[in-house]
Amino acid sequence: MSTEAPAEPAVNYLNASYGIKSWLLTLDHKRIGLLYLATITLMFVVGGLAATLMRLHLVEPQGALFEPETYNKMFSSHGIIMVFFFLIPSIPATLGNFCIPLMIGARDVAFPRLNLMSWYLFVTGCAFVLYDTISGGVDTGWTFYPPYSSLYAQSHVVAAALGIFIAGFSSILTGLNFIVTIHKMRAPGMTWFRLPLFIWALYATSLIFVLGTPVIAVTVFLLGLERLLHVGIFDPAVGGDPLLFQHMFWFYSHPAVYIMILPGMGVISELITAFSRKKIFGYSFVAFSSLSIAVISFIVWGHHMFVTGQALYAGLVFSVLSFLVAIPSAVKVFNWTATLYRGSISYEAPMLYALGFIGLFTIGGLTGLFLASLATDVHLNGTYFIVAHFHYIMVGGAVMAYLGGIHFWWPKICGRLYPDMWARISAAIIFIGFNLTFFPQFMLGYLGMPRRYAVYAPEFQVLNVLSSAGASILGIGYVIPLVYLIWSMRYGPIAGPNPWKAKGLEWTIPSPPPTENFEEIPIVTEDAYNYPAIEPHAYPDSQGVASV
Amino acid sequence: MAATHPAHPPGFAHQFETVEQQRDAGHLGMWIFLATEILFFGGMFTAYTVYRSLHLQEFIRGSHELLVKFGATNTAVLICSSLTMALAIRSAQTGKSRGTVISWLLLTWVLGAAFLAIKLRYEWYRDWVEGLIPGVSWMGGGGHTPGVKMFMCFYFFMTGLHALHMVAGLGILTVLVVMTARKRFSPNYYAPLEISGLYWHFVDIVWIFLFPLLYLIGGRYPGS
Amino acid sequence: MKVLLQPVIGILAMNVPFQPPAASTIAEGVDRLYLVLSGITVFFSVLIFSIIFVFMVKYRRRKEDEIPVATHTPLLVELAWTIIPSLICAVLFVWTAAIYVQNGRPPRSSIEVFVIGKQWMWHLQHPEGPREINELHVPVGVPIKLTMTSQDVIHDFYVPAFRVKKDVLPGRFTSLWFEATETGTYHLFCAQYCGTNHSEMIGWIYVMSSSDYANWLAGGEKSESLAQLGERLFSQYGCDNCHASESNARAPSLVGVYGRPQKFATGETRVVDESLIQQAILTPNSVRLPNYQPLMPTYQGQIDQEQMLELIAYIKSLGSEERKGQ
Amino acid sequence: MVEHPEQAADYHPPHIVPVPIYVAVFVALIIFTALTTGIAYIDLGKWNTVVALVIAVCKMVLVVLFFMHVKYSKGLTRIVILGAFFWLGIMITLTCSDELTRHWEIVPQGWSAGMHIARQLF
Ligand code: HEA
Ligand code: HEA
Ligand code: HEC
Ligand code: CUA
Ligand SMILES: [Cu+2]
Repeated sequence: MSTEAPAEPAVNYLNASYGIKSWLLTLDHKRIGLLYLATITLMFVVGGLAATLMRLHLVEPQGALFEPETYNKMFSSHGIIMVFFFLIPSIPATLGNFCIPLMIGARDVAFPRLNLMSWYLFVTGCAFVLYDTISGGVDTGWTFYPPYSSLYAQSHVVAAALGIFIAGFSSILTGLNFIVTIHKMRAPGMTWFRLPLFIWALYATSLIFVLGTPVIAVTVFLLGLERLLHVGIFDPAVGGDPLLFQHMFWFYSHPAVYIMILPGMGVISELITAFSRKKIFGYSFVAFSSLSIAVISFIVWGHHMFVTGQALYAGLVFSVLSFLVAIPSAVKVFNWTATLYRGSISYEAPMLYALGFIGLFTIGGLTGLFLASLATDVHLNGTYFIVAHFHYIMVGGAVMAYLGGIHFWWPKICGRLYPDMWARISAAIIFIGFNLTFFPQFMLGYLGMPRRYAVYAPEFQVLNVLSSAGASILGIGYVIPLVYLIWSMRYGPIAGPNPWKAKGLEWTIPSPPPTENFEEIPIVTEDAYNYPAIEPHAYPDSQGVASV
Repeated sequence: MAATHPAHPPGFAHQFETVEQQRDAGHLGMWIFLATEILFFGGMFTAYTVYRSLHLQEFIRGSHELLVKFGATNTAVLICSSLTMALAIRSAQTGKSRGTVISWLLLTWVLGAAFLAIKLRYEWYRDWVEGLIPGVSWMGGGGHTPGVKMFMCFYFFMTGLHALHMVAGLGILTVLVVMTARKRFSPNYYAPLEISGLYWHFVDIVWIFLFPLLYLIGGRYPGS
Repeated sequence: MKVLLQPVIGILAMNVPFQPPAASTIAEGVDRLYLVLSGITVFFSVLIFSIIFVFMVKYRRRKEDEIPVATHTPLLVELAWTIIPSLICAVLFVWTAAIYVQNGRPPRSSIEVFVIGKQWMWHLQHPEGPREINELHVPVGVPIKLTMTSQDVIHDFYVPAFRVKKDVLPGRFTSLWFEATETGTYHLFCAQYCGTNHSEMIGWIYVMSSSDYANWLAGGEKSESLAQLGERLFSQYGCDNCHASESNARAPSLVGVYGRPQKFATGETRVVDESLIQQAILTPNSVRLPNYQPLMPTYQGQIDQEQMLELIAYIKSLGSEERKGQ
Repeated sequence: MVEHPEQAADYHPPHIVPVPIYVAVFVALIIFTALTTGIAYIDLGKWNTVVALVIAVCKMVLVVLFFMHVKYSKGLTRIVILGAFFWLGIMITLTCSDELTRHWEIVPQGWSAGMHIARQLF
């Protein structure tokens, strides 16, 4: 299809106007996506630096670097920044913003002004949290459990809570915008079942944004009031119940973990199909599993509270529902794997990330079953097993998907290619470093090492040192893409509209796209991932691969 | 159709293909926003429900500190304002004169302001004087056990949040009045009016629940 | 360098344990479930990884313009891989629920021990009277029921060797039970983040044979009694009003202070020993600490020597983790 | 020309509600308000709360259907509304399923009370 010589379009969204103002006041979804990308990268570096220091500290049982108080502030900032200011907005706000209109054939999102406003809210939230980190930090953990956070902590809890509150509204607006865009802005002929699965995933994510985020906003609002006025909402001394906070917190924060993974799953569906040149296996199953994950995710939150003295039957219900939420994830994993079958698979860097994702997410997800299971959770709760579980999903899964997505759409974003060799090398380094960092933590957890420990018993040292060694490899793995991606923005070879020969509306327009995206709104006449394929009966004895 | 729109109709944004598409998008957007609002207030209601069940007697005693007559009056005031809002939109829909639309809007504004005034002058001010505001002016004694204080907290959080929404609503109404005066609306284009109306009615609905849940707990009959 | 070599040496020496000691009646059932879950995880992970690997090799792109063979989606396959995991999950749930429900109820015959968590130590009180701090002596083979509450924030009583854990909540009681099956010394951890010294809110569980336990009850008291009396004084004189926890920021926590080098407002550094504690109690102004207001009243003339010894013994007992740790 | 997928099927011209309907709804709302206030002064025991809530729900339904034009709008809007309430229901029900079924004693206050009870226990 796209045989024209790679050439950069003369006027595109990047060079259509110049100057700081043209960026800070832009209403173009593509530019807003890039604004998010810059902000989020900054937050990731801050959060990652905290993680690196933590791992260094944990090399020695009595703690190598900090006072316990400082260590506590490190993991709290790390958790808060990584969750609320990096991973939750990562894929939706950057790749989602950039790609949704392109993929559904629209000129922009439904409400460009809201979109810009949501970025400003996000930046404000970031500012609060960075201020908070610099001016003394917060030491409550990312979970903010009262009464510690509301009455005892001496640190800057309110600033952090305010940051989360504000960033929450940014999420709500993004989610709202996406839902309306997906409902109302699709190009003619782009029916629901022709949508790329990335769009389905973002739609499901947006549902959680919209229905869950308000609750965390109220919750931290109440927490802030309690802290400022000492009025006894969660304080047991005056009739409050600290566990009510946990219920309200997890009502949002459990679905939030699917905010973090669903977009990643969407990206993986795109990558797998593009690099194996195949239609996705079981399109509607993958699509509906996104929705069912979004819905079920709202009724499992009590699994974070198994050991709080939760009522027995509530515990049983939450446990069975947690097992239930694993099923749609399993369906996805199997469908992705089956998509590879008889494909034409190539190994550009995004594909390596995608394959890494599938494997690591499987491990992370299956270890979630250990936690959903009441009896084992009693032992594993509050230990490094949980730390390992969620890093497998969030770093091994979501961050891998994010990086894969960035690499995949990078040529579209800036019109240039990055050095693929370096990209593959760094993907491999990340994979190795990651496993070395977090696998030992499963063992630590089972051995009983509690999390959030600044000092620990000497018998845990060996595994901790291994983990720290892995973290430094992982850190290097993350620095390399940072360098070559920035390099490629100026010096990379011109990519052309469709370097991967992928399907999808976004690949039919020039890279970088013009501000209006489509000269003429396209009319869609085919399903997603409609890659050319030979019907199997045509070659009864073929090995599954044929060429024309 | 695409890039060759002739002249844009008023208020038409470039990313849309048709006016109906824009109108639909605005509607859906507002409804989704209201859904988030339901869950926002809903968080409060959840906490309220739990504590009310845990401290029912004290919540009743706290509720008896409130003045039903003002609560009921304010409910009526808000319902009136909802009616005037609906009529304002209707007069824009049916192409009534700008003056009519503006009058209805202003009437709505005045009713909203009256609600806030009553709330401030006859309720919160009095609560302040009588030391019923936890954390601000709280005169513990007088059998004011923790549960009562908790009730008053919820009373102030919930009505306060509601009042904030009212203030925002008044701001929106002001903008609408200005827009109407500047001839922005016609029977073909009045989406901002309609969407703001949804918001205004929603705020009314919140109060419809706050009234019985805060003022009428356990009834007001003798011996309750 | 040594630090870097340690993991290598550790692994070579097989110094890394793979399983925590299993020393309660509950542990075995939990471990079996854990093992099966690990099996499932390994099975599916290996399955997925190897399928990916095989496909990667077998279906690698051989020519740039190659066109793959179409595959279709048989409903049967989709159903199979929805239903099989569902069945596995159902079995797992029933199994885990059975263990959980069974472990939920303490046997009638349990000995009840009262636990109070506070920043950052554990207070335990035996029915027979002895009170302990950060350590608990229990007889083997007897069910023990802990009734727990917290003085300040949420803590969590966690004994990995017993596979038991339960949050310790302020304003509420929660309970936990176990029956130890092996004598020995086991970690007690606080597993719910509770502030600055969360990681030092640790202790030991001593599981003793019944005869040792009886001896401990009878004889142990004498050696512990000083500290216990001291503790009573500590609250009687209101010391715990200020020294209760770090969080009130009025006074330093005395946990672990004994034997630790302390920097004073004058700039000098001294190791906190018996005499320094005495000096602090009798003439607080002579040992001012930086960062604190000179709030502490003098107890000159109120506290006699006997009581002083008891207080010192108590304060020493607060800092006893290091000793037991080794 | 291919229409936009949802517009084609769903587009309705805006509905204009007659004034008498608005007025009728308004009157009903005012009556309900009077009713709910009045009933509070009659002793119905536990039913006071139930009646108050039922009336509030009725009022809400009236506002939503007529003032907010949901009676005349399309499926999607209704799904959004029902969805939101459903989610709220989930939150309240499941929270209460734990909070209100825990049987645990309340410790009167703080450390000393805890110790006091401890002494009574033994
Ligand atoms: C992106 C983030 C993310 C995701 C997607 C998940 C997914 C899952 N999580 Fe996890 N979780 C976290 C992030 C995440 N989690 C975090 C951050 C915490 C800790 C919070 C804190 O306390 O700080 C946590 C904690 C946590 C707990 C609480 C532990 C405790 O505190 O005691 C539990 C308990 O049930 C749990 C379970 C699960 C389950 C069952 C899934 C499932 O969705 C997983 C489903 C996936 C699979 C099952 C793999 C694919 C399937 C196959 C390959 C087929 C085979 C399948 C079967 C046989 C079933 N998680
Ligand atoms: C998106 C979520 C996310 C991500 C990406 C990460 C990434 C990492 N996390 Fe994080 N983590 C959490 C979410 C996340 N974490 C959460 C929610 C908690 C719980 C907090 C709590 O208990 O409240 C937690 C807690 C947590 C702990 C447990 C702390 C404790 O309980 O005591 C540890 C310990 O090892 C850890 C380690 C790491 C490491 C090594 C990485 C690495 O992947 C990070 C790698 C990134 C970089 C290194 C930065 C990029 C590179 C540069 C800036 C260049 C310079 C750096 C070098 C050259 C080294 N994390
Ligand atoms: C009104 C508050 C208050 C009371 C009551 C109080 N202290 Fe102190 N205590 C302090 C402060 C403040 C310090 C820090 C030293 C200073 O600057 O005065 C301190 C220091 C100490 C130290 C030295 C700690 C160190 O790190 O070197 C000891 C020991 C001590 N107190 C024991 C006691 C004992 C025993 C009692 C009761 C008999 C007691 N305190 C009662 C406030 C108090
Ligand atoms: Cu106590 Cu952690
Ligand atoms: Cu969860």
